[in-house]
Amino acid sequence: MNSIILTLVGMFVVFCALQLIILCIAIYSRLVRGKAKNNNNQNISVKPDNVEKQVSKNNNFSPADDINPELLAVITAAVAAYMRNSNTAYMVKSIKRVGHTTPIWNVAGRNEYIFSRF
Amino acid sequence: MNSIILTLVGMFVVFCALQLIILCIAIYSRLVRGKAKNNNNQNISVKPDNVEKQVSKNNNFSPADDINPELLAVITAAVAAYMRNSNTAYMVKSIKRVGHTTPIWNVAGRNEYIFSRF
Amino acid sequence: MNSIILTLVGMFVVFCALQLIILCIAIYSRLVRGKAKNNNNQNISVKPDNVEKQVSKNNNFSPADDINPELLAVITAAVAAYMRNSNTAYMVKSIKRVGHTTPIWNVAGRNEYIFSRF
Amino acid sequence: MWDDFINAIKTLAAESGFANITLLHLILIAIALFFLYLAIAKKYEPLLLVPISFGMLLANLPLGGLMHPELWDVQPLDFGAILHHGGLLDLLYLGVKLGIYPPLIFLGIGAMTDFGPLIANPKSLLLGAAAQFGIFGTYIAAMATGIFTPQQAGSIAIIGGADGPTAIWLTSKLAPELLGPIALAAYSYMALVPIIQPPIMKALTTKKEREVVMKQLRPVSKLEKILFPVVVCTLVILILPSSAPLIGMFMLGNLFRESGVVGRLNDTAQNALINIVTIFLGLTVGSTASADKLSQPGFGLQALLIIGLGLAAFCIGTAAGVLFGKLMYLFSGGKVNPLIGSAGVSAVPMAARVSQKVGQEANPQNFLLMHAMGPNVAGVIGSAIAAGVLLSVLG
Amino acid sequence: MWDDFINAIKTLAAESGFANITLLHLILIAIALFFLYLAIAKKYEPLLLVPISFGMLLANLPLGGLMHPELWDVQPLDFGAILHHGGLLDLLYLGVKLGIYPPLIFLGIGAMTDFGPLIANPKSLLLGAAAQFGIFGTYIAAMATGIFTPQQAGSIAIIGGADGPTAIWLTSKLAPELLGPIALAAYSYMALVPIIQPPIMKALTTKKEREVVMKQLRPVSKLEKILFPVVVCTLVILILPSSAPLIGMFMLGNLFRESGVVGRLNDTAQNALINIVTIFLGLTVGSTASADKLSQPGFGLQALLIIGLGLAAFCIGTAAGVLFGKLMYLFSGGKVNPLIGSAGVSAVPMAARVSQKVGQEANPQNFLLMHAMGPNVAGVIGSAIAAGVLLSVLG
Amino acid sequence: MWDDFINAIKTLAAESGFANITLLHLILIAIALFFLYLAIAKKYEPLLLVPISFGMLLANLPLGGLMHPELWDVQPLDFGAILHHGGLLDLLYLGVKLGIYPPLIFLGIGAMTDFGPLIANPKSLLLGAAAQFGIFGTYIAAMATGIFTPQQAGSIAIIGGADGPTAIWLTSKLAPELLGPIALAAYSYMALVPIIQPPIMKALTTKKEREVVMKQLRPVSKLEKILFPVVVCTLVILILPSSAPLIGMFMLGNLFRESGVVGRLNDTAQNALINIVTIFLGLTVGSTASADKLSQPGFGLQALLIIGLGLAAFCIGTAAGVLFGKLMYLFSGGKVNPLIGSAGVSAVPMAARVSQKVGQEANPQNFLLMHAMGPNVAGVIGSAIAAGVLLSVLG
Ligand code: NA
Ligand code: NA
Ligand code: NA
Repeated sequence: MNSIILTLVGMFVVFCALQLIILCIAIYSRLVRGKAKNNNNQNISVKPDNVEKQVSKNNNFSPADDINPELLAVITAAVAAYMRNSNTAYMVKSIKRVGHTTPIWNVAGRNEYIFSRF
Repeated sequence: MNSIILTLVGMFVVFCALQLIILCIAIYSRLVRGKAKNNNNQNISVKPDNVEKQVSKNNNFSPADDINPELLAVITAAVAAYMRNSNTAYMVKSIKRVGHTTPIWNVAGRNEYIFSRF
Repeated sequence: MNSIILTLVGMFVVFCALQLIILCIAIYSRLVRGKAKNNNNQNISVKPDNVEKQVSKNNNFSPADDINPELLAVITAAVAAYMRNSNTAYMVKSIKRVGHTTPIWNVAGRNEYIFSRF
Repeated sequence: MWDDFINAIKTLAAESGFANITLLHLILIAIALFFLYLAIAKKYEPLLLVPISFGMLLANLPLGGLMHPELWDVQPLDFGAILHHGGLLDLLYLGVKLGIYPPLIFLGIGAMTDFGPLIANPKSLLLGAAAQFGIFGTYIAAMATGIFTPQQAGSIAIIGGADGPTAIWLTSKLAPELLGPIALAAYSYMALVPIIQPPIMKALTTKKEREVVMKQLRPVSKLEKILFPVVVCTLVILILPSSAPLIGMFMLGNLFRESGVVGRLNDTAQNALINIVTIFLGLTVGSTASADKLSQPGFGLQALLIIGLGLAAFCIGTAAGVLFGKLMYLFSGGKVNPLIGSAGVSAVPMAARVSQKVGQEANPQNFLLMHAMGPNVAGVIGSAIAAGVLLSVLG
Repeated sequence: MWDDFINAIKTLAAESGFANITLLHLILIAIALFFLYLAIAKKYEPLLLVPISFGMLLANLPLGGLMHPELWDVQPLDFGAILHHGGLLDLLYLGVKLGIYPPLIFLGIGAMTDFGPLIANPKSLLLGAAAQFGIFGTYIAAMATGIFTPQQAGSIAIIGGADGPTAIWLTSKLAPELLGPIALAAYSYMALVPIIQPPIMKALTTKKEREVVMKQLRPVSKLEKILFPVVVCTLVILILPSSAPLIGMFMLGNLFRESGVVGRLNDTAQNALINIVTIFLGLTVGSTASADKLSQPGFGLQALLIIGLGLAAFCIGTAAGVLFGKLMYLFSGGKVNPLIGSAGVSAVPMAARVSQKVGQEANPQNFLLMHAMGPNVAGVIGSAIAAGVLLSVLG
Repeated sequence: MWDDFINAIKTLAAESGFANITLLHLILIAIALFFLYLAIAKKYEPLLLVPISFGMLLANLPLGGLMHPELWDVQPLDFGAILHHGGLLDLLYLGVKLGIYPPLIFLGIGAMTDFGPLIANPKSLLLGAAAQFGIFGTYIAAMATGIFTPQQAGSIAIIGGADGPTAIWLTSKLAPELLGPIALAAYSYMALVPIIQPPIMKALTTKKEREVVMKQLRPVSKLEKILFPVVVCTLVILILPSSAPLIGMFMLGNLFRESGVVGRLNDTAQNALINIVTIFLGLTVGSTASADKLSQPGFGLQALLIIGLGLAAFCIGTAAGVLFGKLMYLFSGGKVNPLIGSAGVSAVPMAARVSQKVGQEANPQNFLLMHAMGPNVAGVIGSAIAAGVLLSVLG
């Protein structure tokens, strides 16, 4: 096959496939969210299911807020405990997440995982 | 082979095999426990071996007692530290083990494992 | 091949190979350390690179110093929290590393690993 | 040039799944999605049913080429052809067909199993034996239908073992053509144990029997726990050599656990290794339920019968366990609660929890869980032996 | 006896690597060490480049016998010969050649991928499509050089997918003789994305466009995330069955992640399994770049052209993404920042971070990261589809 | 019907292990249980001896069908027959026979090894060389018995390397028929190092020599540690290509560790991967010591000689190391403690601890551990080279 034809065919297929996915996502997202909205209207009391949804709405990815003073203190203490015997003074000036930002769901999952090991 | 014969043969073999296992367990258990009793009578001082046996006798699987107030406080603090930035008030009202109850031996093993990583 | 010849050949090859490695290590070690010394003279301010080198010089493997009172207290508390429901009084009299001594670099790596999971 | 483009698109379209999908594909995709739903939303044994149903989904998207059933219908197998023409799932399926995955899963399960309650009360092994009547009773029923070969009947019967890896191991040897439906039925009914068992248990016992509080189990020493896997493995394999792969690896896993000196291996056996094998096993077992394979006439009827017979197997096993429990109740002078008999079907730890729950309904002070764990793990040994008998006689 | 000793030493010396090393070996060792340096000192995609370059080093120490290129030049492959005469890396290379490793890596990547931003803004899939022009544009260029077969050109073009496992998977099927250089080029350019992309992005956009702050993404429910892998996998495989191994395993991994009921499998897929496979894949892919294999005439020119064409592929893909982003900027009335288009080349998550960085340079209040993650992960799907097209047409 | 039942039981009984067990089976089962006891109760290298002795147990329960020695006696191997007729352990044994497991174990060991003390004091490499005289001295002794082929003698001699994977790797290539006894001897004597070595060390040294306090090792920079695996791997493989699988993977593992940029791979190499391979290797190596295989005449004598020669190998190696240590003591003007020479036999980290302990007995202020780690890890490199020589000359 001519290389230009192959290019046209390839880009056509890629666009068609991804356009089809867009369609499907749009459709099922509408269904899912419509249903969720109905549920919210009907049930005011906070059921486990709804809690999940609310938490997921708080999923606002603000890395700066993620680490609060308490946690900072805990981490600092831990570092200090480990590092004491190297004759250097440390001060934790900034704690950065390594790797990608963690959505709240991951945190929840991690906590469940940690507690399941107790 | 006729299916009823197969059933009789099958059940016969299963019962014989498991009955034989029962016998063997009964025999070696008696031996082991007899020996252990002798040891207990002879040595009053608590050797490592005996400590193990005593701990295993405390193996009473009372999940309700397993998590005491101190641990609860630690866990609550940890949850609070993680969850601070979601604008919700939390109170740890109950902590449930996820999965099956953990015998004390597992706990001991786990602790050894944790400390071996320090 | 005669077994004595094989022995001579074998020991000759082993010694030659390891002697060659000794040579190479000696050469590249001198290069590396010479370069490091130059760097130290030029830059007095502590850059990340230099911090690494300094830490690695503290790599003095003194297991006794490795666990300081604070850490001991933390571990004791953790043990107590776990063990409370077994009717025995515990006192952490000594904490021993299990397995081989950990160089400071491993500790640094482990800490980075732990924090990367936050 | 426009014509070339149109022709190329037409060729691709003709080779697409949309152009080649059949009604049977659609039905099987729907079934796969249904089981995926059960696994995720209803938490029906998700560790196996998620990979199995996803494998079934992948195998029924036409022309994906992941699985080639025709490569596996040859007798003897042509391994060269499998390597040359096999897709990803064909290659991973080698681990099922060569009998590697189920024993490795048993290694991990052994490492997770605590035989303490069984050692403390060895008689509960008999309950694990009695419940195997679910297997052999179902074998009689399957043969009575007249449409299954003895090998197929044996594979269907092993669903009553309530033990997934054993069922997959035996079926892959006796009747691989039924592997998909049998695995799906086995894991689904295992998930349904809390619904299937209680009515049978209540129908066969009096309230007085259900209220029996059993005396606390004696503590079991470390040495007894270490000896157990070695003794059981030696005995069972000497009695029934064909059970060696399952029992041998099961007991090795348990020895890893109890010996206390190989923590690394114990950890890997019950985590990385079993998880990797579970993914491969589930995917490939599910992919055997493909339209290409199942289009032979009469398969629909067979599948329906498997569903019915599998349910019967669980019911018979539960009933046999409870009835034997009643016997022990009589002979022990009322010291054994017959409810722990139903746990003998395996389905660890679900069936033991069901015993606990039904017991507590009758008497809130009744804690049967630990007592039911004995028959429960005994059931695993029992079904492995039963599978060995079926393989010896029918294989 | 002294003579015997001398003779034995002479024999060993004649069989040593020092006696058999050639200039090409030395050049390739130097290249391997150079890539090792990049991987360790410069942190260029070290997870793959450390094993790849070490494999290349091992394969170019003469007579090590770890890899025998002559075993892999036979058509069809003689698996018996490979088992009888293959070295360690030959045997591990079976996993590449049989197409097992790349899908397993996709399983792990799927388990690490969060499609939330893509579901929240599905239109970003189009940016992931547009960037695939980098692949097909490079195909045209490679064919235009006249020294590559269509299969080789397709393998070189897939470097533009900026997705290592996809490139290795396709190349191992179309042009395995180029596997080493293509893998090295793919991973190196992926590491160079922060250097390659910004000038192109700035050249093609106005400051006003780069300053566009996009509105916060809507939250995505758990159910939407669970449905995504099932729907996408079904659709894409129905459209293009040849993409099944990559897309199927990618989406299975993502289902492990999002279903939330198979935490064990999810954990293993994104840790032990993917790491083991990465080690084996890297080592063996690197070892294909051995002097024994590459001594055919003209290979040096081919390698140089691959370096050039690979760079072109990244540039074209970036440009196409940004230009399509400008289109979306126009049609959306200025709501879409065209900078997120460049993330469509994949290179997850590097390309998305580049979009974020260039955006923030133009407007410090501009946080594009999450918006760029959409096209970024869409690019992975897009290149898997493109690879499927190339395999269907050229394979 | 009763007759049918009786006949069926009789058939099963005739096929049972009880009916087919021989005295040799019983002896080997007893030996397996003895080693299991040593592994668990005495903690003799349990990570390997638990799987090895359990594999030996399984292989000697008659008719289990896990291992078929007759499949492995064919030259060349018939891989088709192994796949068609092999049991679980036959299939896993492929990884030993094809030389895959030992290098992967070396990968993990490399990831766990700190070469810092060796780099700080490179001369200790010579002690690791001297101790290899244990290998070659034992080769002379084994040949002198007159009942071993040169290949068998080489395999027995490698016990003196005090390095399990190296011994298994070489034996599986030179004399697979002795794999079981050699592996058992190697790991048992490694566990016995604290008993075997001290008398020899004390007999060959004066108290003054043992009291020598060595000066603190210089700190080693990260860069030196990173360069070490690359340089050593290149040099050794160029000198002796046949050592490539062991040295190559050993140094790759160490590079994973020291490079600091592939933490994931490092973690998996020293955990999941090495543990999985250890389970498979141990089980299958143990299962080669089956009665079916060992019933050939004269095997008992061979096994007894292996026990004796293995012990000799450890003693010779220890003595050679200590004597070379005395040489270094002389040439260094008393700065080197000859006790660190015994650590050159490998047996990491046991032999180094023995040096420390014997040194501290002579002088409580004497901390030799770190100084002994140098020869200790050098011994691993040394035996891998010795294994390469044996393979080149005898293979
Ligand atoms: Na069962
Ligand atoms: Na891409
Ligand atoms: Na050694």
